[in-house]
Amino acid sequence: MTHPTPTPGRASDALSRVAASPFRLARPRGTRLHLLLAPAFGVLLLAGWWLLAESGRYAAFIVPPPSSVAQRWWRLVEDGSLLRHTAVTLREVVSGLVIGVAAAFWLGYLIAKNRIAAYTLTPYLVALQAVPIVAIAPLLIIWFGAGIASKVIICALLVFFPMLVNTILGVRSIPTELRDLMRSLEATPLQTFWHLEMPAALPILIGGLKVSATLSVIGAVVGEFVSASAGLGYLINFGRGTYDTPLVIAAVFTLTALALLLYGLAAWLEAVLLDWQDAG
Amino acid sequence: MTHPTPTPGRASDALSRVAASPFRLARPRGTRLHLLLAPAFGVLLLAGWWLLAESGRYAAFIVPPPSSVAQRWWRLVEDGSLLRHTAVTLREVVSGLVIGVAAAFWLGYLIAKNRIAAYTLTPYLVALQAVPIVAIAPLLIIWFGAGIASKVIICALLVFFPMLVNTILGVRSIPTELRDLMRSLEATPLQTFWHLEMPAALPILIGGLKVSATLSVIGAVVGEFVSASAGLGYLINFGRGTYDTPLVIAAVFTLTALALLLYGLAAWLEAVLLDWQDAG
Amino acid sequence: AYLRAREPEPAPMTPVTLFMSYIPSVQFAHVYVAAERGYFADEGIDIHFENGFNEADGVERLASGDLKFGLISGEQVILARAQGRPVVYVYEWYEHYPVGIVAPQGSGIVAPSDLAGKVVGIPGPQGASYTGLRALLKAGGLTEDDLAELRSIGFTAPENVCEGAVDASVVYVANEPLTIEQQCFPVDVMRAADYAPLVANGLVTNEQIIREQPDLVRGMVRAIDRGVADVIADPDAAFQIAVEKYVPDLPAEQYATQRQVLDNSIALWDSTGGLTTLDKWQTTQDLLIEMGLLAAPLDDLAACFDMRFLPERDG
Amino acid sequence: MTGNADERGSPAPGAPEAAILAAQGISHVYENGSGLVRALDDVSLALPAESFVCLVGPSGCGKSTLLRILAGLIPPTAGQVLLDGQPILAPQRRIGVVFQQANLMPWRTVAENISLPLELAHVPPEEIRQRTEAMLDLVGLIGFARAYPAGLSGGMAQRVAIGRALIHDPEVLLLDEPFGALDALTREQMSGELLRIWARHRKTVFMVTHSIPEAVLLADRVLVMSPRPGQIIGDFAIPLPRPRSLALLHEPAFVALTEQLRRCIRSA
Amino acid sequence: MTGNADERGSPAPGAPEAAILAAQGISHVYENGSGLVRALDDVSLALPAESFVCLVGPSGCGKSTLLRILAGLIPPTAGQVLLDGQPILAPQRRIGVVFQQANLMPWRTVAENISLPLELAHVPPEEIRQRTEAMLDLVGLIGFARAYPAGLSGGMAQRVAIGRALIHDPEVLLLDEPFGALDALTREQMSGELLRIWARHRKTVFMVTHSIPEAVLLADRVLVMSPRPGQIIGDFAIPLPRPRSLALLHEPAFVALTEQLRRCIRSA
Ligand SMILES: Nc1ncnc2c1ncn2[C@@H]1O[C@H](COP(=O)(O)OP(=O)(O)OP(=O)(O)O)[C@@H](O)[C@H]1O
Ligand SMILES: Nc1ncnc2c1ncn2[C@@H]1O[C@H](COP(=O)(O)OP(=O)(O)OP(=O)(O)O)[C@@H](O)[C@H]1O
Ligand SMILES: [Mg+2]
Ligand SMILES: [Mg+2]
Repeated sequence: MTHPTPTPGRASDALSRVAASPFRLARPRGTRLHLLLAPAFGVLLLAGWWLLAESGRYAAFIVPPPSSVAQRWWRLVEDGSLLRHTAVTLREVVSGLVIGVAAAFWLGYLIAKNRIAAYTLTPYLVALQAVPIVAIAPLLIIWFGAGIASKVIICALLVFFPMLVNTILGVRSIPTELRDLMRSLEATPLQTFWHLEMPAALPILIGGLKVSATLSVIGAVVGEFVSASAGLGYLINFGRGTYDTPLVIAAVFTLTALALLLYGLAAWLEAVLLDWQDAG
Repeated sequence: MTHPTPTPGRASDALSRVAASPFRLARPRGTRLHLLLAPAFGVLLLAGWWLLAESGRYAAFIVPPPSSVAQRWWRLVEDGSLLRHTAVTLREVVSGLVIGVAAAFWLGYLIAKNRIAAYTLTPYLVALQAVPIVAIAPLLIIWFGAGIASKVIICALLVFFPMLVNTILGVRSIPTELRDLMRSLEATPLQTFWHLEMPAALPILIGGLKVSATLSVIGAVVGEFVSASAGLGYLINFGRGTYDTPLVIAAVFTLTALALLLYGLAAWLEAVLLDWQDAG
Repeated sequence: AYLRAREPEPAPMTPVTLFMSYIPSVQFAHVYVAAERGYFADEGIDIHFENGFNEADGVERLASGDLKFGLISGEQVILARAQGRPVVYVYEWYEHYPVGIVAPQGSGIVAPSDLAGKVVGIPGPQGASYTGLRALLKAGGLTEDDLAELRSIGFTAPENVCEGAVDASVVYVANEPLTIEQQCFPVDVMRAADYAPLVANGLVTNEQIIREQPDLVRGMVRAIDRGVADVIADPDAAFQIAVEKYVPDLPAEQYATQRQVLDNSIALWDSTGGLTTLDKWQTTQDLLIEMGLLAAPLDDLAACFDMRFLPERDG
Repeated sequence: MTGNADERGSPAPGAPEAAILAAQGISHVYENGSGLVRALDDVSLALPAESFVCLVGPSGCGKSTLLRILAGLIPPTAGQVLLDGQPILAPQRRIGVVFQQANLMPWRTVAENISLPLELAHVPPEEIRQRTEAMLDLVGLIGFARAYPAGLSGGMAQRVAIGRALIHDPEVLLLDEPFGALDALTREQMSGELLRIWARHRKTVFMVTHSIPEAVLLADRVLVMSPRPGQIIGDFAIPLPRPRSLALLHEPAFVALTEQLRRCIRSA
Repeated sequence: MTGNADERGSPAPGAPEAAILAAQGISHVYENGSGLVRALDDVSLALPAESFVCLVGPSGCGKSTLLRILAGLIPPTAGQVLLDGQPILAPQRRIGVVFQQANLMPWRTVAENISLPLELAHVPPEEIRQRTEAMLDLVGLIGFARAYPAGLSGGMAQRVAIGRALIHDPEVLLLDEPFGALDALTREQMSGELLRIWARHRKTVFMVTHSIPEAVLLADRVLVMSPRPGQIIGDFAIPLPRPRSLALLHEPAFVALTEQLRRCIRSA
């Protein structure tokens, strides 16, 4: 926990507060005003967009006005197609995220704990990250079919690496002293995992999860770009193919909402699991 | 530092060693055998590939034998085109990496230190990650031209997020006690940055850098997929267009070598800057 | 003999970037030849080529003025204009729509009606491939529902056909069937162009250029047309120019194949001087409407193309 | 070796081979970036069952190193540690350790930190609750059961660590300056508690301390270590009768023993 | 307040308002997950310039909290701290702090940790080198200049922290149990050094300690704090002549003072 630097007049101010109630907090909680910052900034961005569209600097087909995007989005909602495409993408995202994060976690754990695994696997895992999906698209489609499986795999591939690196980082950052404590208590590997490694590595793990959750959305979309007939990525491609810029933007906004949702879940997990970080 | 668990017979064994030289290390250095693990695994993978290609299960243009890829690669080397394309991609990668990592670092630092920035910017930075490059490719090219600039921007965009998240994580993980120490010494913000925040956050920062460095390669390639007439991404596309699978694989291998190089640099940086972690 | 309106004094060279939505390829031999033989320079044009990989990107940039010229598929012009993009087709390069459906020889898929109950691969339900497919289905009296499955497979048709993952697949007829035949087995190809006259690739610019720089448009059209004529007249020389200077990454062992690709392409080209006709556009528009890609007919379909810049040419 | 455990009715400690925990010819060399540090040089000692042995010595002489080696946490460069005559290959739950740093898990509350050893030993939850409660009481932290370590004072954290080491009732206790961060009063209370536990539950205690009076007050035997490389240079039996009280502090026998020890340390 | 600084030839300390550092009506309340903790309750004190004041009190009573508030590191819930009569708004370099934990930077060697304050004050490198060397000598760590904190014993780390606080020669020293992890001998050496520095450089020292004899041996004045919420319940002038030596330990005046203090603490 950090303490704000005292400001002039603060002490006497605090004095009077305490006089009234001796059990006041040392650090009074702030108001909830900060929650308005992001929406306020959003309104600003929206206004900027609107001005740009109105200025005539760009043709309406390149920078369409927010209103036309809103209309298009509403149409998508009404005819149910937004829900359908979002559901498809969401399924790919969730499956890909779960598979990718799980694989990264276990491999990362293995690598962090086992030098042989580290020396053997690391170069190949790094190399794998540099393989463009399109280059292996034919194999992916032949092996996993043109259905959801290939998209899930692509998403999992994208999600894998940040989680892997942060897992290794997190597990390696655990203080030796606490490991010694667990050893002196004859903790089993499983107990060490649950009672020491997981909680100690958690902050860094969740950092990795945040990156992965955000990337997973793009992962599914990349998969849909390779081949798809439904999903938000398909919708974007379709919009581009029919020069329907409002549709493209509406789909992109839906995607970003998905990413924010997943990121928000990770942040919520962080807040719940790491409440000890700001206690005391 | 970790101590290996003692194994049977080890104590007396150590005894005789010390008898010979009382200044032997407590933890004798291992041999360099571990450096052979990765190549050995590589040979295994190569053998698997070769078997798959020889089996005749897939047509040669789907799974070409390693030999034809090697030949193709060698021809690319001989006629100088590999060097040319690699140089193009490398320039994009390095510029994109530098810009993306620098931007992520400064923004991450700002967000870690300033709650207003955190609440205002975070949702938009997350949302930005979910915007597929292809959806904004025309705008990027209109704004940055079809030359190297747009590829660099795309690479920077891809590289940005993992570095951002790890910067925030790293700066926030700095113990309050050390901050208090710096405050009690009236350290300026710049001094706090250089003498406390940078070194303390470094392990996590380098974790982010490792992910970013690896992703940067893909970033440049994605940029080249949008439009290009040189670079390894272009070469991959060209190979796909002419069903020259050995060319595709040769280019992918060169890409992975690039990624390994960058990752290796980050790992080397880690070893040099964090030598204190395994001293003592 | 070419009629040239030479200006009194040589004007400064105008730099022009020509957008092509594919990798450098012998299929673009005509512009390579025109560049190599100075046809662009003759028109005062300093030509540059840009290889993008998405046609829609190119159209957007043409419409915004970021690009002046591109080699673009005709139905894209209709779709783009429907959404307010002021792009115009000024020269027909492909007379025949380059999309078709390929199936292993002996599988009995030789006519559109044979597709009923089959699994057909397609890059995705959009773009030129989809247009071609729909034209063929329509000719066979089928709808998508008559297929066992229309499977989106991206640009992996040869792999999927060779592996037998699909019964047939939508392809670009100039090169993909060739790949399958060389790598796997003989195939039958049905060309969309044989069943429906659709507008195919041509030179596209925007209304502002036409308004403000008509001479530039005329020059581009003329240079490209000379290139087309040269390639048709002497494909071997054109091929040589293309592979030596413009497609340097093509290895020699691919020359034979690519030479065949060039021939296949030329067979689709417009050998008549770049003229397109309204009925082709009408057919294409009808098909697009039927496909649901176009909500309603364009107010002025004829505005999609502008044939005023065509040079006179001896057949 | 002098037996002072009479008041507990235990047998007099026997020869070294009867020791519950013994170190034989322990040497240890560290590497620290700039060179080698010889921490221990041929240290042997034996802890008879149910004895209370204190170790004193100058800062940095290798006391903590020896304690960690005895705990099985680091393999010595040379020599071996025997538990019940068997070389130990890994840390044993029978040996409880209090580290020099409190070493708490920041994500666990005070109560959860204290109950950790019981959880790991699969003690039933209800019993855990009761024993934790009792231990919280013993270390004087009842009101802080649900506080996190970040909100503890230095001394409170150290008391949590002591509670954690005692709760699962290990036979042997290795304590590394357990009372270093405690004020005189709390220190007296805690060491009183320790003595009571030792006497009642027949434990073997090996304790590093900085306080000579404390060592004399608590131990059967005080070992003195030389400056680095650490060697045992003094082994003093403390023949004071038990139970001992603070009143001893001013008795001549006590003062003489502390003076003797002080001289031994100073001479090193 | 009793002046014992005569031997240093300094003026007798004046009234509280002449104090270099003063606390007025300090109260502090923490929040810790499960509730509020009243750490300090209306504490006032004044440190006359060049005085040596010790603070003793039970574990967890708020000593470290008071020290951090005096250092300007945490703003108190109520009350204010005056440095030279001015309220302090932020930590001052004039005030040197030794924290209860060694608080070293693990990426800096021993020498680099000690020289940190000089680096931050832009002292020329050559001077840094010399003063660091001298300080390494003073804290007895010459041979460990290039070791990293991970390779130090508990006491060695604490000595590094002491060296770091002394090296930039701050006017006021706030020390939180600086000798807690040191053995008796080193402790005596280090406190002797501290006294010498205090006398020679005319510093003001405020020190939290757990050892009553140490407080009496070093201080002009010893403050006693009550259990939480901390209040100053005793303020003892130590009228022993200076320079003082360990021989004092057995003098009746000394014993009487310690007994008096002990009783005060016990009564709290
Ligand atoms: N992990 C380590 N790496 C390198 N050297 C170490 C390590 N731990 C301890 N040392 C060195 O070993 C010597 C003995 O350290 P140890 O911690 O055993 O001392 P100690 O007797 O416990 O001292 P103190 O009373 O100060 O705690 C010291 O010189 C120290 O620098
Ligand atoms: N950061 C914090 N958050 C919440 N409570 C705290 C915090 N720091 C200290 N406390 C509480 O304040 C009280 C006083 O703590 P402080 O560290 O000042 O005690 P102390 O007198 O220094 O004790 P010790 O001698 O054990 O070091 C304790 O009850 C402690 O639990
Ligand atoms: Mg120690
Ligand atoms: Mg304290």
